[in-house]
Amino acid sequence: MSASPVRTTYREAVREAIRDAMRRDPRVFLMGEDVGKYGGAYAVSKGLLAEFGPERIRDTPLSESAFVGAGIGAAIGGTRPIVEVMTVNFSLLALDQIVNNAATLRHMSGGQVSVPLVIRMATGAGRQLAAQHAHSLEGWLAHIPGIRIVAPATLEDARGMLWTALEDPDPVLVFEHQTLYNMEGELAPDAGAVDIDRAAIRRAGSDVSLITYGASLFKALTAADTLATEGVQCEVIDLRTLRPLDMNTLLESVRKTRRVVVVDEGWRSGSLSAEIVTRIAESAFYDLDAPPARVCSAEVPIPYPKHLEDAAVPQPHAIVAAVRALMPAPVAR
Amino acid sequence: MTPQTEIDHFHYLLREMLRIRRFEEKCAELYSAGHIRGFLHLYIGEEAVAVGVMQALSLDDAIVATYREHGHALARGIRADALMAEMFGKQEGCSRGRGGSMHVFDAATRFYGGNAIVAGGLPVAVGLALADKYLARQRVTACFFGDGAVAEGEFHESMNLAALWQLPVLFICENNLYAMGTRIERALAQPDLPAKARTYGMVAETVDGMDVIAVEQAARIAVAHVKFTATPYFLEARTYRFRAHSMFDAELYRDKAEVEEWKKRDPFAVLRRHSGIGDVDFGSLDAAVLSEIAAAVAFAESGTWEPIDQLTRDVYTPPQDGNRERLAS
Amino acid sequence: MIEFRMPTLGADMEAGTLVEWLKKPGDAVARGDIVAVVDTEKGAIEIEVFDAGVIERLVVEPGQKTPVGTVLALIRSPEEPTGATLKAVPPLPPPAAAPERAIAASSTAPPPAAAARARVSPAARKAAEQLHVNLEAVEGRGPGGSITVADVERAASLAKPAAATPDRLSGMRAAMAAAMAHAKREIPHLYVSTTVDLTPSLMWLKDENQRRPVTERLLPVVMFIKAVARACTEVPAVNGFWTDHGSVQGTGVHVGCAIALRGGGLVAPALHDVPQKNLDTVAREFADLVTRTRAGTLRSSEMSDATITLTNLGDLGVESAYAIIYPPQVAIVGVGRIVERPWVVDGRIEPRSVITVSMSADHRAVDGRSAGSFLTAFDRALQAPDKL
Amino acid sequence: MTRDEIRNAVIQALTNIAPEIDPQDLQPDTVLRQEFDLDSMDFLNFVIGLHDTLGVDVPESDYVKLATMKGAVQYLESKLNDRLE
Repeated sequence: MSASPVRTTYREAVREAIRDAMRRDPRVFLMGEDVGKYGGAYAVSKGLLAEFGPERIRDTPLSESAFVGAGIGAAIGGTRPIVEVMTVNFSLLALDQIVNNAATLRHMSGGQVSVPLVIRMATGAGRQLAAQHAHSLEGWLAHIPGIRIVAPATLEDARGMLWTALEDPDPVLVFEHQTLYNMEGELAPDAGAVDIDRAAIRRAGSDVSLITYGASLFKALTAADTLATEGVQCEVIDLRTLRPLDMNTLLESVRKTRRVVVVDEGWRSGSLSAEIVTRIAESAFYDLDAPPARVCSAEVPIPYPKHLEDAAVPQPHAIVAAVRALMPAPVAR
Repeated sequence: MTPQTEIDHFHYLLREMLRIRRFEEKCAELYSAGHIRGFLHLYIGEEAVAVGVMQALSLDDAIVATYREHGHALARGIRADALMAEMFGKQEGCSRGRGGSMHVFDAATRFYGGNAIVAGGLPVAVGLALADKYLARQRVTACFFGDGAVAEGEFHESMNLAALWQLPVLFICENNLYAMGTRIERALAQPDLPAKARTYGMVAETVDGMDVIAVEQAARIAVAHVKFTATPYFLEARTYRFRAHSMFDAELYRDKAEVEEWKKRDPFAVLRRHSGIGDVDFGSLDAAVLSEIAAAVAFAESGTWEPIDQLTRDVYTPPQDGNRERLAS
Repeated sequence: MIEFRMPTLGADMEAGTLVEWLKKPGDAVARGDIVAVVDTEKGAIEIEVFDAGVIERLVVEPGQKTPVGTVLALIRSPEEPTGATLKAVPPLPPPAAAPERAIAASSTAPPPAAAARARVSPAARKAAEQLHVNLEAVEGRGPGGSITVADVERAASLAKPAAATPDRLSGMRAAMAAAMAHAKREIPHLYVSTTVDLTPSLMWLKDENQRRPVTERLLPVVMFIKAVARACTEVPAVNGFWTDHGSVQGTGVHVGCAIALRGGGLVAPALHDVPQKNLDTVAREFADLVTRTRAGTLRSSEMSDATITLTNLGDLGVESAYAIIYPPQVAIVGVGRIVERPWVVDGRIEPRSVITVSMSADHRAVDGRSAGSFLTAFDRALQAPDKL
Repeated sequence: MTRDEIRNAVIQALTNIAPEIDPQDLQPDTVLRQEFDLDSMDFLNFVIGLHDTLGVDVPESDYVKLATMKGAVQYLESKLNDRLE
């Protein structure tokens, strides 16, 4: 088999992850709105119905609470369902099932019931879908004990996180940023399962720690390149897991660089970035050389026009400005 | 059934209903004295439904119930002392004392809980049936809920999904005419529940929920249907709760006369008329049940509080045992 | 007698108002009978009795707002004679309140409010302490003119390379300063001093050292330690502590010996039970004490057991000084440098080696007479070095 | 025993007592007690150190001869030569 990497897209990597899981374990099946005949709202499951049949690629009626709850019941009942909620915006209709059942049953039953369920959701803005289709609510769900939250940004993670999530005996929510599906890149032909416990340093640097996840990762990397031309070396960290947070990796980096900027597409108030900055202030206060900073979405319903949508969500120039504000006055270094 | 086994069966049904009645009465007393806290919803008056349906279910069938689930738990075989300890919040309780009255769980008898969210259990029951169908297992999931749940969106979504995918789930609606304080006519445009169920293309029947023998027969038919056709079934049990919705309820929404009227058809009276069980037998059964309940209270009172350092236990599966439970790779 | 109490009918119900009694004393009641109506926020609720018996007495009158758990009526159980004594059945006490250290509610104390002054980053503040940089003198080039680590390091490199003292020392010196200031303010110091002719003991010492190998050579300070001990046994008032309950006698005589640390700082660990030890033992233990003090391996008991302290300022070239007492001790003896002075001996003036011995005492525990008699005892002890 | 060996022995004895002493600071005429804050216990240990390394027994009366570096080396050199004759 050719060892050279394969040219592919984030979407195809996710599809391959589903196909691989379904081939490896008969208990695994996919359930969600338009995942079968229609091939998936983002065409992730195109072709899977033909390969696996309607029993295992199940189109659901538009009843998020029922089919997410059914996913929970089926997982308790011995199968390994992958429930696709078209976007996080629709997950609000299933929040009761996710929070009151999936996240709670194990603890509340004294450990007698576990829910080995995976729920995949698209998230984030950037496609001019306007406020009701542009939410970034993963931070909400990262607040809930009893579930795990992961955010694959790279092709390797899109391909590798699903299997590990399926093997986890507790519910795992996978957030795929909708602007990433078309992202092209290279993937090893034998790319397989990856861990879902640790953050990853995507770019090493010594001056400031840029902590982010999902689609914002690539905006942070762009910003880091710009800053490098001004002699500022950014360390870009991809969270990969939003709950639990891999604080060891974050703190180690912040203790080295002494400066931190968190980039989070959620709204600032009560966001995931607020939690990360708080934990850094609690554990690395005496290592900070400048106040921690955040770049988040403007606190507005995401507007439809492109120029407004772009202005509302974090952009590379905002990240660069945030970093510059933390650096000492320009002097020959 | 031969006459003797029939008499024995009637004694068994009476005793099961008595266990529920005395257990719930004791809970009311313990709640007033402050031993049981939080919310408490009593099943007094509806005993025939749980006891009747449980006769039709086998051990590997699953049950999903509501916050008024003490009767279902006892009839399903969860021990009275474990249940009472759960009422007290002791760690010897069936859910380690963490769930309390509204969250009774027992993996051994596939009792997947009370649920404090009205209709919250329906989608889960549908999912359990989905797994059975998917894994080709001939089992039934019995889903108990009240007339209040019928107005929830999840009722519609679950009924539709179950009928659409032809799943082996038995929906049992305990229609006690009141959703907390709202009488059914003031909540549902279509209060005829079987008619509503049939619109989903589902077989639907109704039964007198005060007559345990009638409930048992109806349940046996329903369970057989679900098990052998692997399709859903809707059974309405018309019943009545003699007590308030919960302990803190002035019952302004119904008048005393209606309660007295229904009390004439107390499930015990109905069964004794049908079975001829006399006062002597009733008295001895009652005595045995009262001692069982007293022992359960003693067990609960001597129970222990879960240590604070166990607070986060079971939020997630502990790494060692659940550690990435290997899927077939 | 059974107590019928106001029941708790709901998670948030604290009290109810009795509307009316449906039973009167003498009425028989069975389990489940409705005996009264109680008004609550949710409306009037009929309350039932759980015990069979006969109403003995109605305790609460209608119209009163009554907390949950209050006794409303007394019921005589069937087999009890009338007027039987009260058999109170207390309700189960609620579970013990979760101890303050509840794990879940993890709270971190907010950092103390920073006083309004130059904005310094936490990392810079830490670096400044470690590099002994005075922050006032640092020019901040960080964001908004704040002082950063780089600014501190730059300032440190420009300044004279200060000897790097171990961190432990600076902490200790701060603690010492605080104790001294407290002692000076709190303790009413009494000062006395005298001059002691040291010639006889120095001559004895010279002979003694000539006969000894160099490793067992004796130093004058050892004689002073023994002399202090001797004087303490004669004037016990100076040997002990001042506590909230007044002066407390030292159970033994443990002489705190002030030892200078290399690079600054003074510690006065105790040399225990000096009266019971001969000069050689004291000499050996003193040498060991100095070594361990400078190596920082003192035992905590040595740091706290001293009942009186001797500070040998002579070593530092000071003739006499009035030291500050180490609380809670009540006295400190200062011995000056050995100097040659004209001294009248049998009417003739002769050169003599003398020392000035001063004592500061806590006047609450030690009066002038005791202080004076202590110094004379100290002097007398040094006149007979062989008996030390 | 050459003069340098004696000088090293003296430095060794001094640094045992006061590790922070920097040999470069040891000019011939630096007064050891003042420069390095040596109290009577330190000086006794210094003398014991010389006794251990050079086998020389310095009586208390000769302490004053060891006041400076130069003086110490000369004194010790003479003491060692006496022993050789």
